[in-house]
Amino acid sequence: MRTVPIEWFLILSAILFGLGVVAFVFKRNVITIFMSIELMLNAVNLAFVAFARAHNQLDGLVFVFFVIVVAAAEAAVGLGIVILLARNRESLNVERMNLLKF
Amino acid sequence: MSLPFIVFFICALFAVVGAVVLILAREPIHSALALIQVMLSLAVLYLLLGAEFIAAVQVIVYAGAIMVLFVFVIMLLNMRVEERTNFSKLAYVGVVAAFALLLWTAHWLAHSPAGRVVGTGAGSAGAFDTVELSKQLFRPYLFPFEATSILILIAILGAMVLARKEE
Amino acid sequence: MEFISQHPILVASVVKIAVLLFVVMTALAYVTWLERKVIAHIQSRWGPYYVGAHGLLQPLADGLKFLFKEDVTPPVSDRLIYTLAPFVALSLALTAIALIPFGPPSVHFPNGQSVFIVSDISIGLLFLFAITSMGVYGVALAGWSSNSKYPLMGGLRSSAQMISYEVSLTISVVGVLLLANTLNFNGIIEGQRGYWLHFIPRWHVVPQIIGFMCYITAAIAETNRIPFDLPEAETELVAGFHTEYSSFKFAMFFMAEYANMITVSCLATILFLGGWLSPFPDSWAWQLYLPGAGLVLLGAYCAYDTVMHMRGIARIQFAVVTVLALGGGALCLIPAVAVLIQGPFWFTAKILAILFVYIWMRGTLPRFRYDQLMSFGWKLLLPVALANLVITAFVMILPLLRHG
Amino acid sequence: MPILSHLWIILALPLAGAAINGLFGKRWPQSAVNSVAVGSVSLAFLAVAELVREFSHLAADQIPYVGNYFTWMVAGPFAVDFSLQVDQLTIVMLLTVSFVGMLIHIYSTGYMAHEGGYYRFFSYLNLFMFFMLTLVMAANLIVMFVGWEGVGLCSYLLIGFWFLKKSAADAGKKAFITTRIGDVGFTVGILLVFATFGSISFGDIFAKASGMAVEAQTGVLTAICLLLFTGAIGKSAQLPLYVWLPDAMEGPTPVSALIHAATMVTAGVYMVARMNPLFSRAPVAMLVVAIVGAVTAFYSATIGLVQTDIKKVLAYSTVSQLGYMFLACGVGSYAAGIFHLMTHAFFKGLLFLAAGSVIHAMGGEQDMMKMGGLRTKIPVTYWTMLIATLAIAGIPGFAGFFSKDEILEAAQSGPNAHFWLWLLGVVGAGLTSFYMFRLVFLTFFGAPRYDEHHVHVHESPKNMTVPLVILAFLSIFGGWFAAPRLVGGVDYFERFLAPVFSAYAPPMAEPAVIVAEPHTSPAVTLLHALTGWPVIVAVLGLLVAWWFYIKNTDAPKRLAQSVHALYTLLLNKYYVDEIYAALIVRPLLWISTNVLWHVVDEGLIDGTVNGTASVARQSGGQLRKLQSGNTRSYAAWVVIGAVVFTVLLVVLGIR
Repeated sequence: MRTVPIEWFLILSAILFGLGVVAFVFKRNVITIFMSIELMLNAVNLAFVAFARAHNQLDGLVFVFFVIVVAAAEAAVGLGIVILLARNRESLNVERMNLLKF
Repeated sequence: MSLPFIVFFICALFAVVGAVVLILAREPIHSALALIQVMLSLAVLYLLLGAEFIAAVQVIVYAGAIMVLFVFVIMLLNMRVEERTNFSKLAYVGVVAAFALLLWTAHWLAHSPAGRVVGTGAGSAGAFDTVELSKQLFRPYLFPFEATSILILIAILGAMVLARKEE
Repeated sequence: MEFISQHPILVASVVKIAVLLFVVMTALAYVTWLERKVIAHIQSRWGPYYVGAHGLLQPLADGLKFLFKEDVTPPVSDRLIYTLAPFVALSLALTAIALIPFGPPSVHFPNGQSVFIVSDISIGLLFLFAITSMGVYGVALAGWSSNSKYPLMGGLRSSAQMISYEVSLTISVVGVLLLANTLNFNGIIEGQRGYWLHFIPRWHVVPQIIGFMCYITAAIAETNRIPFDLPEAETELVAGFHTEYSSFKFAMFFMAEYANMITVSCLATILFLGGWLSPFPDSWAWQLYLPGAGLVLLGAYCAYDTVMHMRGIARIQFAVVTVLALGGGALCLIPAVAVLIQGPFWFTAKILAILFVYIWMRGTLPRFRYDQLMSFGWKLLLPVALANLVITAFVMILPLLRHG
Repeated sequence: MPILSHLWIILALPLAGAAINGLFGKRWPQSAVNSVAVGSVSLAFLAVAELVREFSHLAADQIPYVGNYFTWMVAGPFAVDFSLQVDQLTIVMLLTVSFVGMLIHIYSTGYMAHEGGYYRFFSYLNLFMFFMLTLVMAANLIVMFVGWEGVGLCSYLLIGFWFLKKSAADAGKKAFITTRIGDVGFTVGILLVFATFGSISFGDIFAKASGMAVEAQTGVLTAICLLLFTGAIGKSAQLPLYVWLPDAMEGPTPVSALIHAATMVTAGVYMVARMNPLFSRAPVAMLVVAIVGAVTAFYSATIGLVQTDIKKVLAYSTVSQLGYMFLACGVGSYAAGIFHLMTHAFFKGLLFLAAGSVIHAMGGEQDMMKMGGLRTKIPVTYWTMLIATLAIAGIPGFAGFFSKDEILEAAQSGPNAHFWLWLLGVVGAGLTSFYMFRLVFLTFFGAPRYDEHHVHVHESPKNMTVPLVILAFLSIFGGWFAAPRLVGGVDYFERFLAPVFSAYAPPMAEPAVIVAEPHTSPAVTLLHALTGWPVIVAVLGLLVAWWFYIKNTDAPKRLAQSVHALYTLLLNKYYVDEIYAALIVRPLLWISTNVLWHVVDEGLIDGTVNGTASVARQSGGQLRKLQSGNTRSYAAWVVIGAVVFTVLLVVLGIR
């Protein structure tokens, strides 16, 4: 049974990351922007796991673990902020939140 | 075509489609579902790579907790179709740049000479040993581990402070 | 054809899945029957009685009724998700069962694949949690996609409730994991073999009694059952998240709920009650014949009933039941078969016991208020589960502390 | 041997005192500050006494005893240990410094009692003691240099103690900067020493030096000695860098007594004596030292003749006495130099303290022309000051006589003696005796020239007079170590110091120990000594002063008119300050103003700074536009940046 070469996983990870970036730049809703960040994190995780497999070392997995934990914390706080935003402003469109400028 | 290849292609397809949908969807909830799809297919890929534990954690924490939070918030704020404003022309430049980076990276990886990425491919040597992973986590990485726990604590407090209604 | 010969594992798995699906579906149906009967008797009523003898055909009738109802989809709803939600709910609920070992791995096919479990993976428990954690989506999406007030609130409530109680559920289980120190179900069960003082089974329920209670409570909340059935609190929001659903989509939610009940009961059995282990020492040979004897007694009662009370078509139906029971009993009295079905028998017995407790609670307890629910989950259940975990861990490391 | 094995204790005590007073003294009552300051110094003195006792038990080969405490800095071959050493020379210096220091501390408690910044004064004073002791106990040039600069710092701080008075602040600066000039030479000298001997610890230097021949002409040793001597010139106020010392009188009188008479200014002499193995091998340098010393002795004595400020007179006499010490070293009789250093510490310290007492009594008046007739009013001060004057004038029987006599003897008959050096010394001695008695007569005799209704003359308190008495006692008997010499006997002081100066002495030059002719009988020798030129000129000076200021008091004025030019020249101190101002200060000032300030600073530096600022402002004004407040554009910027960097990374080939 032939094995899937690691490069393919890396390419997939790269594609996902790029799409995440695109989403990050394109989306206008705070929460979807948030999601695109999560997408990028996932892409990076995939790369981590792929490398861990490539070198047969566990450190990559440990990093993924940490990334997930941090993402969880980030989601908790970020969503709190989102709720606060929604409570104080009528719109969640980032383009309407441009008071902080020159 | 052997099983790993089939699984890989299916999952990769699902993931990419999910990501694209995440971008194109106009309703946040659809984006969320697309993201969940991406995450689940990634979990399968982790299984393919032999990282069972990570796959499970991916599903439990990401799909089962974080995304639930997202969906929950979306429901709570009852978000519908996001409005299409366009104040930033620069964003398109960014998109172009991002695509350039993306394609270029893919190209670079695809034409990478053998040995740039050492080691065997997926599905070859069996699964990673979860026990070993835990040892890694609790011996050499103990300090970062504790640090993350502190981080979580802080995040909890922060979330509470943020979400509390000031009376 | 040669594909089959090439992949025996695949074939065996498919067969097992098919059988399991059939069994579980039937079980679901008859759990509803059981529930209605028990609650009826608790309330001193007869319960379903007319469709078949003792209403035994009631589930079938319900199923047919659901099938032939008109499938209404609200025009303002989000069609895709509206259709997706029930499938998510049911499929997840059923997938979970694929990880449950109904019997010892010692019983296996010629190719060494265990008979009583579809997929025996090393971190089964984690995967089970992974799947159940996804269960929220069915409810939440249903509530959201109906695009109407009550379902939305029901969905919100249930997702909040599930997130909250999932925490306690997981933590209450970790204590057992510390004792078993494996994530594999069969491993956990094997770890409970043996006896204290030669008659108390070494089940985790004994040291982990607090964990067990926490687990049961959290499990009831997870499955949105009384007293935690806020999502479908008729008095407040018509039928909760599935108010808008009708016909077979509704049925799927219904089945999903009962499937979840069965899953959590299985989990409780495996983690705390020694899974397919028998409560009696192996030295007691007569326990081999308990299943058979039980069935024969059931058959005898059915025969008596048939002769004395049944009239008309019901009598014929009941005669069939009698024959089945007696035949099954006779079959189970054959030693070889008796050995085979030991595991499944005890497993099923324990599940039934837990299910009975579920129904019993539903019959007796009133419903919580929403804020009570939340404060109970976060301020009482979670701390207790945590304390249980900490104490267990401490006891576990005591020897290490003593001997360095 | 508690102290000998822990030499650092002697240093630690005053340092601790300084630290405590400096940190907490502000809130403490004067009594507490007193007890800390005086206590620490007294303990230091006791420690020194104990050290002397232990030292007397050391075998000859254990001397010098070196205590090495920690390696201070290491740079390649250049390694500096913080090490202290004890030998006879150190012992003499230690005793002098710590004892006089202690007395002056006690005196200060009375003198400064009504001053502000009391704790500050004593903190500085203790700090000075610490650095001075470091200086004399140092076992290598670097540690010595630390002490050297430290005392300079303390002198600066204490001269400018009344820093609100501009003249005081300026005087402090003047002292600091002038001595810096010398210190540059000193530093270069140290470097040259290291370059030559590859070490800066005295032991190694002397060991290596003893292997070198005496330089007939100039050589590296000469260069080293001259450079080091530059430092000495600055620190010990010799020509041409003496100008700071008279101004230093702006400081409180105890400071003038301790730092600018007894201890610090003699550091240069001590250094020359300490480096004697090098100087002995550089005759040219020796000659320079001798000439500078002799000329300074005579020159500043002439200035002292006409000064009317009591402290100024003493200042110039200090300069001239230092000149004598250098003369002694220059002519090769280091022992005599150190001897005079010690006795001078006694009587000049006493003079200053007495002068301070007088000023105290006169309520701050320093002009002798406004004094007079104080003899009866402040008897203790009068008697002690008279004793000190007799001592410095070199009247036989007093401390000054023995030391100065030795110096002149060495200048006359010692190694590298020279007639002109001797002559300058003798004339200077006469002038010294004259202006000192002039001071005494003007101050204590004749009719009061001050308004008796406003000034209420009163004797100083006990804690001021007691030190005076003790020092007076020392000014009489402090020199009697050398007494036997007069009758052809042994000079115990010289014999005590002999090991230091003979150990590494060049072979041919035998140390000038016995300078008396052994064949003559003691009586003849004594008579010869008592009727030598120094005594004659001293008595002469006394008589002249008596004639001028007691007998007919208008003689000075007439003389001043008759030789008016000379008088004004002296009165204005040979216009040295003016000359320096014209030759050095103004050009420097001009360069600093027109080049450094207007061109370099304003043009280059400010231009650069302002240019940078304006560039930043301009670019900021443009970049500000980027702050659109639009999150998406920020995100786009991030992405573009990431892309650029990745591409760069690969283009630069970092894989």
